[in-house]
Amino acid sequence: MMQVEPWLVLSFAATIFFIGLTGVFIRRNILVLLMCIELMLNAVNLTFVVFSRQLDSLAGQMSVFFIMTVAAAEAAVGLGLVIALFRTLRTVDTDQIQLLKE
Amino acid sequence: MAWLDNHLLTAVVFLPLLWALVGLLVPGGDKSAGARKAWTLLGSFATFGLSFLLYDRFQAGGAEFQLMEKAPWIEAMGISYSLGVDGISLWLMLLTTFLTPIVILASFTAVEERQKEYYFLLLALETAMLGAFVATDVFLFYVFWEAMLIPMYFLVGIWGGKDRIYAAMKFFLYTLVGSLLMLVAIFYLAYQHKLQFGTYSTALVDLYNLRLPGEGWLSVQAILFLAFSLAFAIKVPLFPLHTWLPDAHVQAPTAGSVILAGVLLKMGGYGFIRLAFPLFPQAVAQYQVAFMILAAIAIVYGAWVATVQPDIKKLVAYSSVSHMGYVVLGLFSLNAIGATGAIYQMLNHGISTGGLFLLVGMIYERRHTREIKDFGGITKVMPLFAVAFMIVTLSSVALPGTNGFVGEFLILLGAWKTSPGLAAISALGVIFGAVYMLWMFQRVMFGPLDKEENKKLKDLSFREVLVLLPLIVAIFAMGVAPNFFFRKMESSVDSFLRRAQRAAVVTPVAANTIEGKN
Amino acid sequence: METANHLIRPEFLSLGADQIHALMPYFVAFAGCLVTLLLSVIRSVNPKWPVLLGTVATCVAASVLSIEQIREPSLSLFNGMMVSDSFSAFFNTVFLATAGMTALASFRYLDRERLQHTEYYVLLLFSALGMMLMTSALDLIVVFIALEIMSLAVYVLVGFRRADRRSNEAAMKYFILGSAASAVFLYGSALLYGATGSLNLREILAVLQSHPEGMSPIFTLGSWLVLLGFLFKVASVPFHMWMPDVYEGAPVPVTGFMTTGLKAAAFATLVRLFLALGFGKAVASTLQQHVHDILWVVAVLTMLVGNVVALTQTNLKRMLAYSSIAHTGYLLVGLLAGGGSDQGFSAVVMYLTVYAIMNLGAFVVLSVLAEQGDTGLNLHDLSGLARRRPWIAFALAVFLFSMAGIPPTAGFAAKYLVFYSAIQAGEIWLVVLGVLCSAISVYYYLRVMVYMYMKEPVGSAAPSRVSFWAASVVAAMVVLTLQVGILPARLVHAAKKAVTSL
Amino acid sequence: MISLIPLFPLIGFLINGTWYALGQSRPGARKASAGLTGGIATLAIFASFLVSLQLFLQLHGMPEDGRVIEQMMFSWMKVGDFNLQMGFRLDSLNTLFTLVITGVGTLIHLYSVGYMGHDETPGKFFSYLNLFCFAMLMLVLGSSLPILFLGWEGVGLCSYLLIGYWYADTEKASAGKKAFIANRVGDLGFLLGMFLIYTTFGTLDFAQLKEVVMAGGHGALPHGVALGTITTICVLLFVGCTGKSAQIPLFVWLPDAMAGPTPVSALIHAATMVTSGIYMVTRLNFLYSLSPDALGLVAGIGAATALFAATIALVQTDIKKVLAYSTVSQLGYMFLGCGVGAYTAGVFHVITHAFFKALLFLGAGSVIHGMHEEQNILKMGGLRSRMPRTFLVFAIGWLAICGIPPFSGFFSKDEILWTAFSSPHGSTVLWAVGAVTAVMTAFYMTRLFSLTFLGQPRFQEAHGHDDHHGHGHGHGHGIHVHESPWIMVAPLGVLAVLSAAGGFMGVPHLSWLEHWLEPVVGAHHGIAEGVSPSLEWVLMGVSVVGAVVGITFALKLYSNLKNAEKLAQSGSGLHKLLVNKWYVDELYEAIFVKPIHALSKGLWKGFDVAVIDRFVVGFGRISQATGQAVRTIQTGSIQVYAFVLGLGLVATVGYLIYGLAR
Repeated sequence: MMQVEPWLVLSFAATIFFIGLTGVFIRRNILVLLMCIELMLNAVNLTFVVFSRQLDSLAGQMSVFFIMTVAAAEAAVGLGLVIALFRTLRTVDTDQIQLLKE
Repeated sequence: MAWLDNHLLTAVVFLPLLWALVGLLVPGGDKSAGARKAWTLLGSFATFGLSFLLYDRFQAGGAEFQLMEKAPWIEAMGISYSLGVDGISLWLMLLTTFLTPIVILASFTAVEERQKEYYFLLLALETAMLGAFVATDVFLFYVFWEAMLIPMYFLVGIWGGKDRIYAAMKFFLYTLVGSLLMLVAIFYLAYQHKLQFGTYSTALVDLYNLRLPGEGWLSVQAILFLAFSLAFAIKVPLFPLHTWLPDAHVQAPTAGSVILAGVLLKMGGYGFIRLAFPLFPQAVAQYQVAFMILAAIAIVYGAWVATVQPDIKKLVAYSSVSHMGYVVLGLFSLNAIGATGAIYQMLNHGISTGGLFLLVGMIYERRHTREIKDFGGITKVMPLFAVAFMIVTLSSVALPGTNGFVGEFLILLGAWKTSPGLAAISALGVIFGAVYMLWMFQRVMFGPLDKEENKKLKDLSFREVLVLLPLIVAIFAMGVAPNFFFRKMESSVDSFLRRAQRAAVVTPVAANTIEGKN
Repeated sequence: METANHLIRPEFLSLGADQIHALMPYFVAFAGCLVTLLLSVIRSVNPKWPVLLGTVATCVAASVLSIEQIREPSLSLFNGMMVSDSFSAFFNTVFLATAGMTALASFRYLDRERLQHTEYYVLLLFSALGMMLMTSALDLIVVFIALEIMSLAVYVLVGFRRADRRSNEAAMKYFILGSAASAVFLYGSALLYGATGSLNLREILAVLQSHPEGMSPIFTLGSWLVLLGFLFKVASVPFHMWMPDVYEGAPVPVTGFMTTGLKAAAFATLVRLFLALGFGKAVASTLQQHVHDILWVVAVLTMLVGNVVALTQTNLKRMLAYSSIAHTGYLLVGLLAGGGSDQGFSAVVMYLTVYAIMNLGAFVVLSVLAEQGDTGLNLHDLSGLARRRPWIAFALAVFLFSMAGIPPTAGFAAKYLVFYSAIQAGEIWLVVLGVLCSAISVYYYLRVMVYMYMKEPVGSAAPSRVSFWAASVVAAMVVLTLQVGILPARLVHAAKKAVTSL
Repeated sequence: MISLIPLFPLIGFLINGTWYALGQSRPGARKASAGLTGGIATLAIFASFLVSLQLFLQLHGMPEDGRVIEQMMFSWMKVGDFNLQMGFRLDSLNTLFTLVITGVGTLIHLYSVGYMGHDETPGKFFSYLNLFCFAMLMLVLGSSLPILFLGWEGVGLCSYLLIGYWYADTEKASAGKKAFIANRVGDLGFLLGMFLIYTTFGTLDFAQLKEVVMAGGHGALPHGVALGTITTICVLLFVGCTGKSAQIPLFVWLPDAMAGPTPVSALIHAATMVTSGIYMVTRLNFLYSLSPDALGLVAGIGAATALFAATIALVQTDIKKVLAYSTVSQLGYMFLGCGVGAYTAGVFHVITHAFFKALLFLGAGSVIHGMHEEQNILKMGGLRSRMPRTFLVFAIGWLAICGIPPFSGFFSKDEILWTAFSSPHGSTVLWAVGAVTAVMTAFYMTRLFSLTFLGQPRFQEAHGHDDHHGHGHGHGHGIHVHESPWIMVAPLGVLAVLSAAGGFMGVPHLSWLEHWLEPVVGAHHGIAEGVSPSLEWVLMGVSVVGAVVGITFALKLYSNLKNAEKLAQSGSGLHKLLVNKWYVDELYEAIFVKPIHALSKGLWKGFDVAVIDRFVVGFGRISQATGQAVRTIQTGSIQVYAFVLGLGLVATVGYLIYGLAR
């Protein structure tokens, strides 16, 4: 079995996390933004798993389950909000959502 | 009565506020104005009466702080509700309780709208002012000090003149900025007490014992002193921090101006006496000359600028800058003569400038203008007014026999003992004071009565005479018998000086002697 | 499988009587959530009254239970994942009271705005429950879950005005940025876990203390990201951008709830995290110094930006949003000072309580003043308010003076305590900047006073009636603001008590 | 007992003042008559004259060394070791002043009853007049400098009030203000002098001060006090004198002060108030005598003023202005006397001057009254026959001031001239200046006299005898000149007698006055080395001849006005300079008033408003502008928000990593 270096996976997770984060500030579509957030959460999950494995501790892996659950709830709420928003604004483009400013 | 015996100060301080709160129950808006006026006036008289009890109980030469009250307040931080009165605050309190009924009486016709709030605020303001004079805990002092701003802010902002909002804002912010830095210094002091004595305390008598490094221009003492001084100098106001005053004075309603000049400005001087000097003696010695120079500038500058004012009220406001410069000069002379003179001048200024504002208010009510050029020859139609105006003017120019002379004479003499040169410069105020006052008087009261509007002016009413009479009596009484006032002041001035002159030998004597005396 | 054994301990499975007692507020609150949720689906009668009553009853009952617990000793719960101590009990009281008051004060507002959906109350209760759990959590994952319980409920509440574009927009912004921040927090947790092998705050601290030579960079990064998640929630500069928009877009009572409950919860948790990560307590290291530096700058920026931008605002709601940022700044000063002063974090606790009181009051007043669709909250709409509605104007004046920190109001006492402890901690410059910023703040608070008291009334719109409940909430807050301002000793004492249990 | 002296006028003031203010002042209220109010006032001052007389006699009966009556009433100000008693001390010096003040005062009060008979507000006038007497008596009776100062400023106030008595005339009101302010300038010096005395000697009480100063023995400096200090004190106090006694450079107010009613000019601006400077210098002679420099200054200023004012008086056409400049000039004389150490001579001249100048002023008042408020002497003439009684008394005054023996002026003036020459502090120059002044005095007084009373009338006379309608509308219809009523003439008579005979109290070598004043000013100082006593007679002769020459020349010149005009034209530049009073007012206006006014305005607009306020408001503006700037970041775009968040994250993390790496 091939041994994967933990730091490699961690770096990978970190990269994904930052891709997600960067996505939040460059993408305009709200649905994509939701996905970016999922991306960040999953990067965290990956990190937890790696640490869990490395530390030989179950707590990390258990956390992943909680996070996944919460992420699901979050997505549900997020999508609900997107729908509500779309109903009133007829758009999911964040550039169009700038009523509140300054 | 037993309660009153032990809590006389609390009673005097909070009576006006309580009275005002009850007064809120007087129903209706401006319809029941008569009842409201009567009630408020009665309250201010009651306070005045009660303060006489205070005068009676206070023993000249007794303990430094008398009629003390102390109750724990915020124990966690060593803050206590502690009150005490000494010979200096005694008179300032009496000045406050004396002026309040006068301004209330003077407001009867001047204020016609929103009387409920107006009279409430006046009495609330009285409580805050009295509180600041008797607080012997810095936290408590600060609370009263700041609380004063609120009623004054509304008095200026609601019942003031055309630019009232600008003036109210300026007044509030100017004074606040100064006092906030004082607050920081208070924190520091309180913390130092904890460090040096192991307990929390913000009581003055405890803080007096602090030993703070005082060498050099930017020592701890000096910085703290400057922080305190900023607050007080703004309040006094000392050149160049005076520019809020003309605006606030001019825009404020008459009562506001009187209280502002009569009592609020005294807070600055009082703050120097109660806090800045005794807490930071070395810094005081260090900055003595600097402050005396500023005071001398204030005296001359205020007088000069007053000369060219087209608005009577503004002229009086600048005259306040000049007069209060004397106070600072006297205090920083650091000798008994100067200090006594300064304290006396604070009382004088309350009476005479208060009187001037009342008089200006009276003609403003009649003519709705304060521009000097709109007047002329008023003596002809308002001879009684002219008499009163003349007397108050003379008090303002410090004619011997009036109160103003005693103050200025002692201050200049005291200052001369410390620095003849600065005293001589300051004494120029004697000349310029006469210049601006008499010139204004001449343009308003003398000359031909050539304006149509002025020909029908009514002379003082009986109520207005009642307003002015106590002030005029006070002007002469204080001019002829200052000793009556000095008597209860003397030992307090001594202990003030003793503390303020600790610069040379820093010995922790204060607290022991106070308790020892009791 | 030692770790598994380690996890499954007998006390985890059984709850002792004292633990049940300690958990009662949570149980009651949770039960309240469920009951009101069930009540709201009843179709036969209009559920608004029962739900309101249920909500208020829940809040009252739970907060009464919490108040009692302030005096009780700390108790570790659920295998150390939670703790019931004075600190959490104190804040539970604050959250529950805030939620209850908000519910009461919203009732007529919702009627007027045609938003009377019972989910509103349920969501309030849920978010309160989330706050309670969050402040008592000792495990980062529990913190996260509680945070999400709270946040998800609040996201929905912010967007509660479904038909309103601004409300939707606010909710969306809040949701996106909030989720991102949660993710950042979570990532930080993961890194901490990696660095210390534990997600338990006490254990993390223990690890930290056993390594006086310093921790790995991963720890540093993790702890900062964890803190950052909460710095976002409390809206400190530069993580504050969401706040004005959200505050403006949300329905007024929700904004009130957010500025009070949510901010208190986030700060309370921040205090716990702060302590757990070794800041504040005497664990000196370069890391401490660096985080201190960053927080110092953040605090100053927060005070400054909050205040100067508030100066330029003409909408009251948005102005209060910026002022809320400024208050975050003062709280950060307290946080920075917490470790170095004898007052500890009690100043922060005190300030949060006072801020909750005055802000709740202010927002209830705003909800009364607001016209259909949360309009009519511009400054000039307040012109002559003192003539039209003297008591409302008076109440708002009291709250604003308190926010400005003018004695004799609670705000002054709180600010005094915060700055005083900062001086003790040696943060003199921070205090000087702080008081100067608060001088700036006075200007915009006073400007409201100018409109209310010194300008002539405009228009002649008949004032809407104030509901009895909203009025009593406002009255209570006015009384509290003045009472705490004049006699702050008890609250100071309680706050001290709360932090000693940490 | 002493306190009664000022008390009576004070009571008179209070009665008249309160009555006027409360009862008569309202527009349209009935005014009390001059007879009644004047009666009260006259009684008050007369009572005080009686007390003064009685006290004088009491003093007279006491042994020479102990001629002091003291009355300490209460402590005025007591601060630490500074204890100021409110008290009076009467000795041989001020008893003379009280007699003059109350005596001449009574006469002038009496005269005023007639003079102010048609005034609108006699109650006010008499209350002021009484108040003045009160203050003046406080001034001379006070036992210490501050009390003297109390009176000093008090008389200044009354002077202000009375000069501006007809306040509706802006010019008159301005004159009052000018007087007050010029006096204030002097008072500044006085105040500082007092302070220096207190810090040097530790007391302000005259008796104690004298004791301290004389402790070192006669003529020696007190221990530990530098001569410079004493000189400074004396100069500072003398600055006060230049204000009050109208000396260079502060004399400018006195001529303007003639705006007041004529009795006021007589009482305040001739007989009493303006001499208080001499009183003070004499009172403090023990100090002045220690400092030759100070004495020199006093004498020099006195002589210069005497000459300077006399030159202006030469060409004035307003009857009162001439008298005013003559007063300034005579006051200069008195200072000249004091300045050469001849305090007695100074005081002597104060007294005789009080008599004859009061007489002249009141006479002038009578003329003005008779001429219906005409004051220009060029429009008079020939009044001799129309106002015979006034003519007679005025003539006596004229001769007295010219220094014709045996009228009083001769004795006092001569003594001053002689001492100016002979005293150790004196010099020929001082004498010469005095002598020239004397000639000029004789000239301009004769000019005045001649133009007023002699020759032919230069005004249109009205016919008919409507005494009652005459007042106020003389112009256009011609003037009906009438002699003044007895109530005015009678006091003139008394003063005329005093002017004629008053000099005999100080006849050279037999001087009662000198002896009487010895306890205060010390024995006669003798004469300087190298001056022959016999010169006294020579100089006396010279001065009399000078006076006669002056008189004759003037009589001759002004018998025909055309000659005089020709003379004026021949020296038109000088004439113009003199008519315009050497342009001193204009000079002061240009170097003090205008620059300070401009500066004040500049400071107000340029510093208060432009600098301080701009700074304060600017702070607010900067905050606001920063707010606006920061606000623009808040674009409303989620991306921007997230970006800022990310930026914060990266920056902080970066700082941490950088910090750890270091």
